[in-house]
Amino acid sequence: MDLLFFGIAKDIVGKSQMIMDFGEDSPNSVADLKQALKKRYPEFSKLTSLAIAVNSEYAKDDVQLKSNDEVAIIPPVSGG
Amino acid sequence: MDLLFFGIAKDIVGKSQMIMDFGEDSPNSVADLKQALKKRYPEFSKLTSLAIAVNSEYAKDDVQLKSNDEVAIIPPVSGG
Amino acid sequence: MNKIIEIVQELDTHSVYQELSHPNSGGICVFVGSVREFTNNEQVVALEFETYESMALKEMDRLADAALEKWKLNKVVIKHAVGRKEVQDAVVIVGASSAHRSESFEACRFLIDTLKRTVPIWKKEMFKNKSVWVSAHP
Amino acid sequence: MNKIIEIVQELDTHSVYQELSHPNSGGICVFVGSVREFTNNEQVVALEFETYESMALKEMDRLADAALEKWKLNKVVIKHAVGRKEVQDAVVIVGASSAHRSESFEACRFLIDTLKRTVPIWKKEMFKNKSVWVSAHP
Repeated sequence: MDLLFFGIAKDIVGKSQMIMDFGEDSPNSVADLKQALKKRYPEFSKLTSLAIAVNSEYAKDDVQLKSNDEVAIIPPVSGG
Repeated sequence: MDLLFFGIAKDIVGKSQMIMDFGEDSPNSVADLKQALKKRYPEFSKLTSLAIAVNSEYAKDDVQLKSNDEVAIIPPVSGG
Repeated sequence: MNKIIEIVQELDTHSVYQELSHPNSGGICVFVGSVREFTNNEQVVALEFETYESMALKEMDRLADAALEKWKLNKVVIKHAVGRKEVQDAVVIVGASSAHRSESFEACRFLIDTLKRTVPIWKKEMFKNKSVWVSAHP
Repeated sequence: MNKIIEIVQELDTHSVYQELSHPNSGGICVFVGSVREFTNNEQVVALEFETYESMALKEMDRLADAALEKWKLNKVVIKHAVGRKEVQDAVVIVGASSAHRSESFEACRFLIDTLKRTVPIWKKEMFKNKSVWVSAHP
Protein backbone atom coordinates (compact mmCIF):
# COMPACT_ATOMS: atom_id res chain seq x y z
CA MET A 1 0.00 0.00 0.00
CA ASP A 2 1.41 3.39 -1.10
CA LEU A 3 1.21 5.98 1.69
CA LEU A 4 2.06 9.69 2.10
CA PHE A 5 3.22 11.06 5.46
CA PHE A 6 3.28 14.66 6.66
CA GLY A 7 4.46 16.61 9.70
CA ILE A 8 5.20 14.46 12.69
CA ALA A 9 3.91 11.36 10.84
CA LYS A 10 6.83 11.74 8.47
CA ASP A 11 9.21 11.88 11.44
CA ILE A 12 7.64 8.78 12.99
CA VAL A 13 8.08 6.58 9.91
CA GLY A 14 11.19 8.39 8.66
CA LYS A 15 9.89 9.01 5.13
CA SER A 16 7.39 11.23 3.32
CA GLN A 17 6.23 8.42 1.05
CA MET A 18 6.53 4.66 1.34
CA ILE A 19 5.04 1.45 0.11
CA MET A 20 4.06 -0.43 3.23
CA ASP A 21 3.55 -4.15 3.17
CA PHE A 22 1.12 -5.22 5.87
CA GLY A 23 1.23 -8.85 4.76
CA GLU A 24 -1.76 -10.86 5.93
CA ASP A 25 -3.16 -7.80 7.82
CA SER A 26 -3.48 -5.63 4.69
CA PRO A 27 -6.09 -3.04 5.73
CA ASN A 28 -9.35 -2.81 3.78
CA SER A 29 -10.79 0.31 5.43
CA VAL A 30 -9.58 3.57 6.93
CA ALA A 31 -10.24 2.19 10.42
CA ASP A 32 -8.12 -0.89 9.63
CA LEU A 33 -5.30 1.27 8.31
CA LYS A 34 -5.21 3.39 11.48
CA GLN A 35 -5.09 0.20 13.55
CA ALA A 36 -2.30 -1.28 11.46
CA LEU A 37 -0.23 1.91 11.65
CA LYS A 38 -0.63 2.18 15.43
CA LYS A 39 0.37 -1.44 15.80
CA ARG A 40 3.52 -1.04 13.75
CA TYR A 41 4.41 2.46 15.05
CA PRO A 42 3.19 2.91 18.63
CA GLU A 43 4.07 6.63 18.40
CA PHE A 44 0.88 7.15 16.36
CA SER A 45 -1.18 6.24 19.44
CA LYS A 46 0.33 9.17 21.34
CA LEU A 47 -0.83 11.84 18.88
CA THR A 48 -3.69 14.21 19.68
CA SER A 49 -5.52 12.84 16.65
CA LEU A 50 -4.88 10.81 13.53
CA ALA A 51 -6.78 11.26 10.29
CA ILE A 52 -6.55 9.60 6.91
CA ALA A 53 -7.09 11.34 3.59
CA VAL A 54 -8.11 9.33 0.54
CA ASN A 55 -7.57 11.07 -2.78
CA SER A 56 -6.85 14.33 -0.94
CA GLU A 57 -10.08 14.40 1.10
CA TYR A 58 -10.65 13.52 4.73
CA ALA A 59 -11.97 9.95 4.86
CA LYS A 60 -14.18 8.51 7.60
CA ASP A 61 -13.33 5.24 9.31
CA ASP A 62 -15.71 3.16 7.19
CA VAL A 63 -14.28 4.26 3.82
CA GLN A 64 -12.92 1.27 1.88
CA LEU A 65 -9.43 1.55 0.41
CA LYS A 66 -8.81 0.72 -3.24
CA SER A 67 -5.38 -0.15 -4.62
CA ASN A 68 -5.09 3.00 -6.77
CA ASP A 69 -6.22 5.47 -4.06
CA GLU A 70 -3.83 8.20 -2.94
CA VAL A 71 -3.73 7.61 0.80
CA ALA A 72 -2.20 10.17 3.20
CA ILE A 73 -1.58 10.07 6.93
CA ILE A 74 -2.74 13.36 8.51
CA PRO A 75 -1.46 14.09 12.02
CA PRO A 76 -2.99 17.04 13.97
CA VAL A 77 -2.95 20.09 11.66
CA SER A 78 -1.45 23.35 12.92
CA GLY A 79 -1.64 25.93 10.16
CA GLY A 80 -2.35 29.60 10.72
CA MET B 1 -20.66 84.04 21.26
CA ASP B 2 -18.25 82.53 18.70
CA LEU B 3 -19.54 79.19 17.36
CA LEU B 4 -18.28 76.50 14.95
CA PHE B 5 -20.73 74.51 12.81
CA PHE B 6 -20.17 71.20 11.04
CA GLY B 7 -22.07 68.88 8.71
CA ILE B 8 -25.76 69.60 8.53
CA ALA B 9 -25.43 72.22 11.28
CA LYS B 10 -23.36 74.30 8.87
CA ASP B 11 -26.11 73.97 6.25
CA ILE B 12 -28.77 74.99 8.77
CA VAL B 13 -27.07 78.23 9.78
CA GLY B 14 -25.37 78.80 6.41
CA LYS B 15 -21.86 79.25 7.82
CA SER B 16 -19.06 77.19 9.33
CA GLN B 17 -18.22 79.84 11.91
CA MET B 18 -20.22 82.77 13.24
CA ILE B 19 -20.46 85.13 16.15
CA MET B 20 -24.02 84.80 17.36
CA ASP B 21 -25.61 87.51 19.44
CA PHE B 22 -28.33 86.06 21.66
CA GLY B 23 -29.04 89.44 23.31
CA GLU B 24 -30.72 89.12 26.69
CA ASP B 25 -30.92 85.29 26.29
CA SER B 26 -27.14 84.83 26.11
CA PRO B 27 -26.70 81.17 27.17
CA ASN B 28 -24.60 80.36 30.23
CA SER B 29 -24.56 76.59 29.93
CA VAL B 30 -24.49 73.93 27.22
CA ALA B 31 -28.18 73.20 27.89
CA ASP B 32 -29.03 76.89 27.47
CA LEU B 33 -27.08 77.05 24.22
CA LYS B 34 -28.94 74.06 22.76
CA GLN B 35 -32.24 75.69 23.72
CA ALA B 36 -31.28 79.02 22.20
CA LEU B 37 -30.14 77.38 18.94
CA LYS B 38 -33.34 75.35 18.62
CA LYS B 39 -35.40 78.48 19.25
CA ARG B 40 -33.60 80.46 16.56
CA TYR B 41 -33.24 77.56 14.06
CA PRO B 42 -36.13 75.10 14.45
CA GLU B 43 -34.31 72.70 12.07
CA PHE B 44 -32.01 71.74 14.97
CA SER B 45 -34.98 70.18 16.75
CA LYS B 46 -35.47 67.75 13.86
CA LEU B 47 -31.99 66.21 14.08
CA THR B 48 -31.41 62.72 15.49
CA SER B 49 -29.21 64.29 18.16
CA LEU B 50 -27.40 67.52 18.93
CA ALA B 51 -24.18 67.72 20.91
CA ILE B 52 -21.96 70.59 21.93
CA ALA B 53 -18.18 70.44 22.14
CA VAL B 54 -16.31 72.87 24.36
CA ASN B 55 -12.60 73.21 23.63
CA SER B 56 -12.83 70.20 21.32
CA GLU B 57 -14.35 67.82 23.87
CA TYR B 58 -17.94 66.66 24.21
CA ALA B 59 -19.59 68.78 26.91
CA LYS B 60 -22.49 67.70 29.10
CA ASP B 61 -25.57 69.88 29.50
CA ASP B 62 -24.46 71.36 32.81
CA VAL B 63 -21.08 72.63 31.56
CA GLN B 64 -20.82 76.41 31.94
CA LEU B 65 -19.64 78.40 28.92
CA LYS B 66 -16.83 80.92 29.27
CA SER B 67 -16.25 83.72 26.80
CA ASN B 68 -12.94 82.38 25.49
CA ASP B 69 -14.12 78.77 25.04
CA GLU B 70 -14.05 77.21 21.57
CA VAL B 71 -17.65 76.07 21.20
CA ALA B 72 -18.74 73.73 18.38
CA ILE B 73 -22.13 72.44 17.31
CA ILE B 74 -21.96 68.69 16.68
CA PRO B 75 -24.82 67.16 14.69
CA PRO B 76 -25.11 63.32 14.49
CA VAL B 77 -21.68 61.97 13.48
CA SER B 78 -21.43 59.56 10.54
CA GLY B 79 -17.79 58.66 10.01
CA GLY B 80 -16.55 55.23 8.97
CA MET C 1 4.88 54.18 19.56
CA ASN C 2 2.00 51.77 20.01
CA LYS C 3 -0.71 53.86 18.31
CA ILE C 4 -0.97 55.54 14.93
CA ILE C 5 -3.76 58.12 14.60
CA GLU C 6 -4.31 60.03 11.37
CA ILE C 7 -6.79 62.09 9.40
CA VAL C 8 -5.67 62.27 5.79
CA GLN C 9 -6.86 63.12 2.30
CA GLU C 10 -5.84 59.76 0.84
CA LEU C 11 -5.67 56.53 2.82
CA ASP C 12 -2.81 54.16 2.10
CA THR C 13 -3.99 50.59 2.61
CA HIS C 14 -0.62 49.13 1.63
CA SER C 15 1.33 50.07 4.73
CA VAL C 16 -1.09 49.05 7.46
CA TYR C 17 0.21 45.51 7.94
CA GLN C 18 3.73 46.83 8.39
CA GLU C 19 2.49 49.45 10.85
CA LEU C 20 0.74 46.82 12.98
CA SER C 21 3.47 44.20 12.78
CA HIS C 22 5.23 43.50 16.08
CA PRO C 23 7.54 40.71 17.29
CA ASN C 24 5.09 39.84 20.09
CA SER C 25 2.05 39.78 17.80
CA GLY C 26 0.74 36.54 16.34
CA GLY C 27 -2.52 38.09 15.17
CA ILE C 28 -3.32 41.27 13.26
CA CYS C 29 -6.89 42.25 12.46
CA VAL C 30 -7.65 45.14 10.11
CA PHE C 31 -10.96 46.61 9.04
CA VAL C 32 -11.25 48.87 6.00
CA GLY C 33 -14.45 50.78 5.29
CA SER C 34 -14.97 51.69 1.65
CA VAL C 35 -17.49 53.50 -0.54
CA ARG C 36 -20.34 51.32 -1.75
CA GLU C 37 -21.98 51.99 -5.07
CA PHE C 38 -25.53 51.57 -3.81
CA THR C 39 -27.35 52.68 -0.65
CA ASN C 40 -30.93 51.45 -0.41
CA ASN C 41 -30.88 50.78 -4.15
CA GLU C 42 -29.87 54.35 -4.96
CA GLN C 43 -26.66 54.85 -6.88
CA VAL C 44 -24.03 56.81 -4.95
CA VAL C 45 -21.86 59.12 -7.07
CA ALA C 46 -19.47 59.99 -4.23
CA LEU C 47 -19.19 60.58 -0.50
CA GLU C 48 -17.98 63.82 1.01
CA PHE C 49 -16.37 63.64 4.43
CA GLU C 50 -15.73 66.58 6.68
CA THR C 51 -14.34 66.70 10.19
CA TYR C 52 -13.73 68.88 13.19
CA GLU C 53 -10.11 67.85 13.03
CA SER C 54 -8.70 68.88 16.41
CA MET C 55 -11.58 67.20 18.21
CA ALA C 56 -11.61 64.15 15.92
CA LEU C 57 -7.93 63.48 16.58
CA LYS C 58 -8.53 63.77 20.33
CA GLU C 59 -11.46 61.35 20.14
CA MET C 60 -9.48 58.90 18.00
CA ASP C 61 -6.61 59.04 20.47
CA ARG C 62 -8.99 58.43 23.37
CA LEU C 63 -10.51 55.52 21.42
CA ALA C 64 -7.06 53.96 20.89
CA ASP C 65 -6.32 54.33 24.61
CA ALA C 66 -9.63 52.69 25.51
CA ALA C 67 -8.76 49.69 23.30
CA LEU C 68 -5.23 49.48 24.73
CA GLU C 69 -6.70 49.46 28.21
CA LYS C 70 -9.42 46.90 27.43
CA TRP C 71 -7.20 44.36 25.63
CA LYS C 72 -3.52 43.44 25.65
CA LEU C 73 -2.51 44.97 22.30
CA ASN C 74 0.89 45.69 20.84
CA LYS C 75 -0.23 48.18 18.20
CA VAL C 76 -3.34 50.13 17.24
CA VAL C 77 -4.01 52.02 14.00
CA ILE C 78 -6.93 54.42 13.43
CA LYS C 79 -6.99 56.41 10.18
CA HIS C 80 -9.82 58.27 8.50
CA ALA C 81 -9.97 60.00 5.15
CA VAL C 82 -11.71 63.32 4.49
CA GLY C 83 -12.77 65.05 1.29
CA ARG C 84 -14.49 63.53 -1.72
CA LYS C 85 -14.35 59.74 -2.03
CA GLU C 86 -15.56 57.66 -4.92
CA VAL C 87 -16.83 54.10 -5.19
CA GLN C 88 -14.30 51.55 -3.84
CA ASP C 89 -12.14 54.25 -2.21
CA ALA C 90 -11.06 53.45 1.34
CA VAL C 91 -12.50 55.87 3.89
CA VAL C 92 -11.43 54.38 7.20
CA ILE C 93 -8.81 51.90 8.42
CA VAL C 94 -8.69 50.52 11.94
CA GLY C 95 -6.54 47.68 13.16
CA ALA C 96 -4.98 46.04 16.16
CA SER C 97 -2.25 43.49 16.72
CA SER C 98 -1.92 41.19 19.70
CA ALA C 99 -0.30 37.95 20.84
CA HIS C 100 -3.44 35.91 20.10
CA ARG C 101 -6.13 36.43 17.51
CA SER C 102 -9.20 36.89 19.70
CA GLU C 103 -7.96 40.15 21.15
CA SER C 104 -7.13 41.57 17.74
CA PHE C 105 -10.60 40.73 16.38
CA GLU C 106 -12.44 42.09 19.40
CA ALA C 107 -10.38 45.27 19.54
CA CYS C 108 -10.75 45.89 15.80
CA ARG C 109 -14.54 45.56 16.01
CA PHE C 110 -14.63 47.85 19.05
CA LEU C 111 -12.53 50.45 17.22
CA ILE C 112 -14.81 50.74 14.20
CA ASP C 113 -18.06 50.52 16.18
CA THR C 114 -16.98 53.21 18.63
CA LEU C 115 -15.44 55.44 15.96
CA LYS C 116 -18.78 55.53 14.17
CA ARG C 117 -20.54 56.64 17.34
CA THR C 118 -18.12 59.17 18.77
CA VAL C 119 -15.61 60.67 16.32
CA PRO C 120 -16.77 64.01 14.86
CA ILE C 121 -16.69 63.15 11.17
CA TRP C 122 -19.65 63.72 8.88
CA LYS C 123 -20.51 61.95 5.67
CA LYS C 124 -22.64 63.36 2.88
CA GLU C 125 -23.97 60.94 0.29
CA MET C 126 -23.97 62.46 -3.17
CA PHE C 127 -26.61 60.96 -5.45
CA LYS C 128 -27.37 62.03 -9.00
CA ASN C 129 -30.01 64.58 -8.07
CA LYS C 130 -29.58 65.16 -4.35
CA SER C 131 -27.21 64.90 -1.42
CA VAL C 132 -27.91 63.72 2.12
CA TRP C 133 -26.02 64.09 5.43
CA VAL C 134 -26.02 60.52 6.71
CA SER C 135 -27.76 59.84 10.06
CA ALA C 136 -28.70 63.52 10.52
CA HIS C 137 -32.42 62.80 10.67
CA PRO C 138 -34.26 59.93 12.38
CA MET D 1 -13.83 35.57 -9.39
CA ASN D 2 -15.09 35.93 -5.86
CA LYS D 3 -12.44 33.83 -4.14
CA ILE D 4 -8.65 33.86 -4.14
CA ILE D 5 -6.99 30.73 -2.74
CA GLU D 6 -3.22 30.39 -2.61
CA ILE D 7 -0.35 28.52 -1.01
CA VAL D 8 2.86 30.45 -1.55
CA GLN D 9 6.43 30.75 -0.35
CA GLU D 10 6.13 34.48 0.43
CA LEU D 11 2.91 36.21 1.40
CA ASP D 12 2.26 39.67 0.00
CA THR D 13 0.27 41.70 2.52
CA HIS D 14 0.22 44.80 0.30
CA SER D 15 -2.24 43.62 -2.30
CA VAL D 16 -4.93 42.10 -0.10
CA TYR D 17 -7.07 45.24 0.20
CA GLN D 18 -7.12 45.61 -3.57
CA GLU D 19 -8.04 41.95 -3.97
CA LEU D 20 -10.98 42.27 -1.57
CA SER D 21 -12.20 45.63 -2.83
CA HIS D 22 -15.57 45.54 -4.59
CA PRO D 23 -18.10 48.23 -5.59
CA ASN D 24 -20.78 46.58 -3.46
CA SER D 25 -18.56 46.25 -0.40
CA GLY D 26 -18.63 48.79 2.40
CA GLY D 27 -16.64 46.61 4.79
CA ILE D 28 -13.46 44.62 4.40
CA CYS D 29 -12.03 42.59 7.27
CA VAL D 30 -8.58 41.02 7.04
CA PHE D 31 -6.72 38.83 9.49
CA VAL D 32 -2.98 38.26 9.21
CA GLY D 33 -1.25 35.64 11.32
CA SER D 34 2.44 36.27 11.92
CA VAL D 35 5.38 34.67 13.71
CA ARG D 36 5.68 35.62 17.37
CA GLU D 37 9.06 35.78 19.02
CA PHE D 38 8.02 33.93 22.18
CA THR D 39 5.85 30.88 22.85
CA ASN D 40 5.33 30.12 26.54
CA ASN D 41 8.36 32.30 27.31
CA GLU D 42 10.60 30.31 24.99
CA GLN D 43 12.30 32.20 22.19
CA VAL D 44 11.29 31.03 18.71
CA VAL D 45 14.05 31.12 16.11
CA ALA D 46 11.75 30.32 13.20
CA LEU D 47 8.68 28.36 12.14
CA GLU D 48 8.71 25.73 9.42
CA PHE D 49 5.47 25.12 7.57
CA GLU D 50 4.75 22.15 5.38
CA THR D 51 1.59 21.15 3.59
CA TYR D 52 -0.15 18.45 1.63
CA GLU D 53 -0.73 20.96 -1.10
CA SER D 54 -3.37 19.35 -3.31
CA MET D 55 -5.52 18.55 -0.28
CA ALA D 56 -4.88 21.91 1.42
CA LEU D 57 -6.03 23.81 -1.67
CA LYS D 58 -9.19 21.70 -1.82
CA GLU D 59 -9.90 22.32 1.88
CA MET D 60 -9.25 26.06 1.52
CA ASP D 61 -11.58 26.18 -1.47
CA ARG D 62 -14.25 24.33 0.48
CA LEU D 63 -13.74 26.73 3.38
CA ALA D 64 -14.21 29.74 1.09
CA ASP D 65 -17.41 28.19 -0.29
CA ALA D 66 -18.71 27.57 3.24
CA ALA D 67 -18.17 31.26 4.10
CA LEU D 68 -19.79 32.40 0.84
CA GLU D 69 -22.79 30.25 1.64
CA LYS D 70 -23.06 31.35 5.29
CA TRP D 71 -22.76 35.12 4.67
CA LYS D 72 -23.47 37.47 1.80
CA LEU D 73 -19.88 38.17 0.74
CA ASN D 74 -18.49 39.80 -2.38
CA LYS D 75 -14.93 38.50 -2.08
CA VAL D 76 -12.97 36.00 -0.02
CA VAL D 77 -9.19 35.62 0.23
CA ILE D 78 -7.38 32.68 1.86
CA LYS D 79 -3.59 32.50 1.53
CA HIS D 80 -1.05 30.51 3.47
CA ALA D 81 2.72 30.54 3.36
CA VAL D 82 4.94 27.46 3.55
CA GLY D 83 8.64 27.03 4.21
CA ARG D 84 10.76 28.72 6.86
CA LYS D 85 9.29 31.87 8.43
CA GLU D 86 11.02 34.19 10.85
CA VAL D 87 9.73 36.52 13.55
CA GLN D 88 7.19 39.06 12.21
CA ASP D 89 6.81 37.24 8.88
CA ALA D 90 3.22 36.80 7.75
CA VAL D 91 2.15 33.15 7.60
CA VAL D 92 -1.55 33.37 6.80
CA ILE D 93 -3.93 35.96 5.36
CA VAL D 94 -7.70 35.55 5.36
CA GLY D 95 -10.22 38.22 4.48
CA ALA D 96 -13.76 38.89 3.38
CA SER D 97 -15.60 41.88 1.97
CA SER D 98 -19.31 42.53 2.24
CA ALA D 99 -21.90 45.28 2.05
CA HIS D 100 -21.95 45.76 5.83
CA ARG D 101 -19.20 45.28 8.39
CA SER D 102 -20.73 42.57 10.59
CA GLU D 103 -20.63 39.97 7.84
CA SER D 104 -17.01 40.72 7.00
CA PHE D 105 -15.92 40.39 10.65
CA GLU D 106 -17.87 37.19 11.25
CA ALA D 107 -16.71 35.60 8.01
CA CYS D 108 -13.07 36.56 8.62
CA ARG D 109 -13.14 35.02 12.10
CA PHE D 110 -14.79 31.88 10.73
CA LEU D 111 -12.14 31.58 8.00
CA ILE D 112 -9.15 31.64 10.35
CA ASP D 113 -10.78 29.48 13.05
CA THR D 114 -11.82 26.83 10.55
CA LEU D 115 -8.55 26.94 8.60
CA LYS D 116 -6.67 26.13 11.80
CA ARG D 117 -8.87 23.09 12.40
CA THR D 118 -9.17 21.59 8.94
CA VAL D 119 -6.51 22.63 6.42
CA PRO D 120 -3.60 20.14 6.21
CA ILE D 121 -0.72 22.43 7.05
CA TRP D 122 1.80 21.64 9.76
CA LYS D 123 3.91 24.00 11.78
CA LYS D 124 7.18 23.15 13.48
CA GLU D 125 8.47 25.56 16.09
CA MET D 126 12.25 25.87 15.95
CA PHE D 127 13.79 26.83 19.29
CA LYS D 128 17.48 27.19 20.02
CA ASN D 129 17.99 23.60 21.14
CA LYS D 130 14.94 21.73 19.92
CA SER D 131 12.03 21.75 17.50
CA VAL D 132 8.40 20.81 18.11
CA TRP D 133 5.49 19.94 15.79
CA VAL D 134 2.72 22.18 17.15
CA SER D 135 -0.42 20.46 18.50
CA ALA D 136 0.90 16.99 17.67
CA HIS D 137 0.71 15.78 21.25
CA PRO D 138 -1.95 16.44 23.91
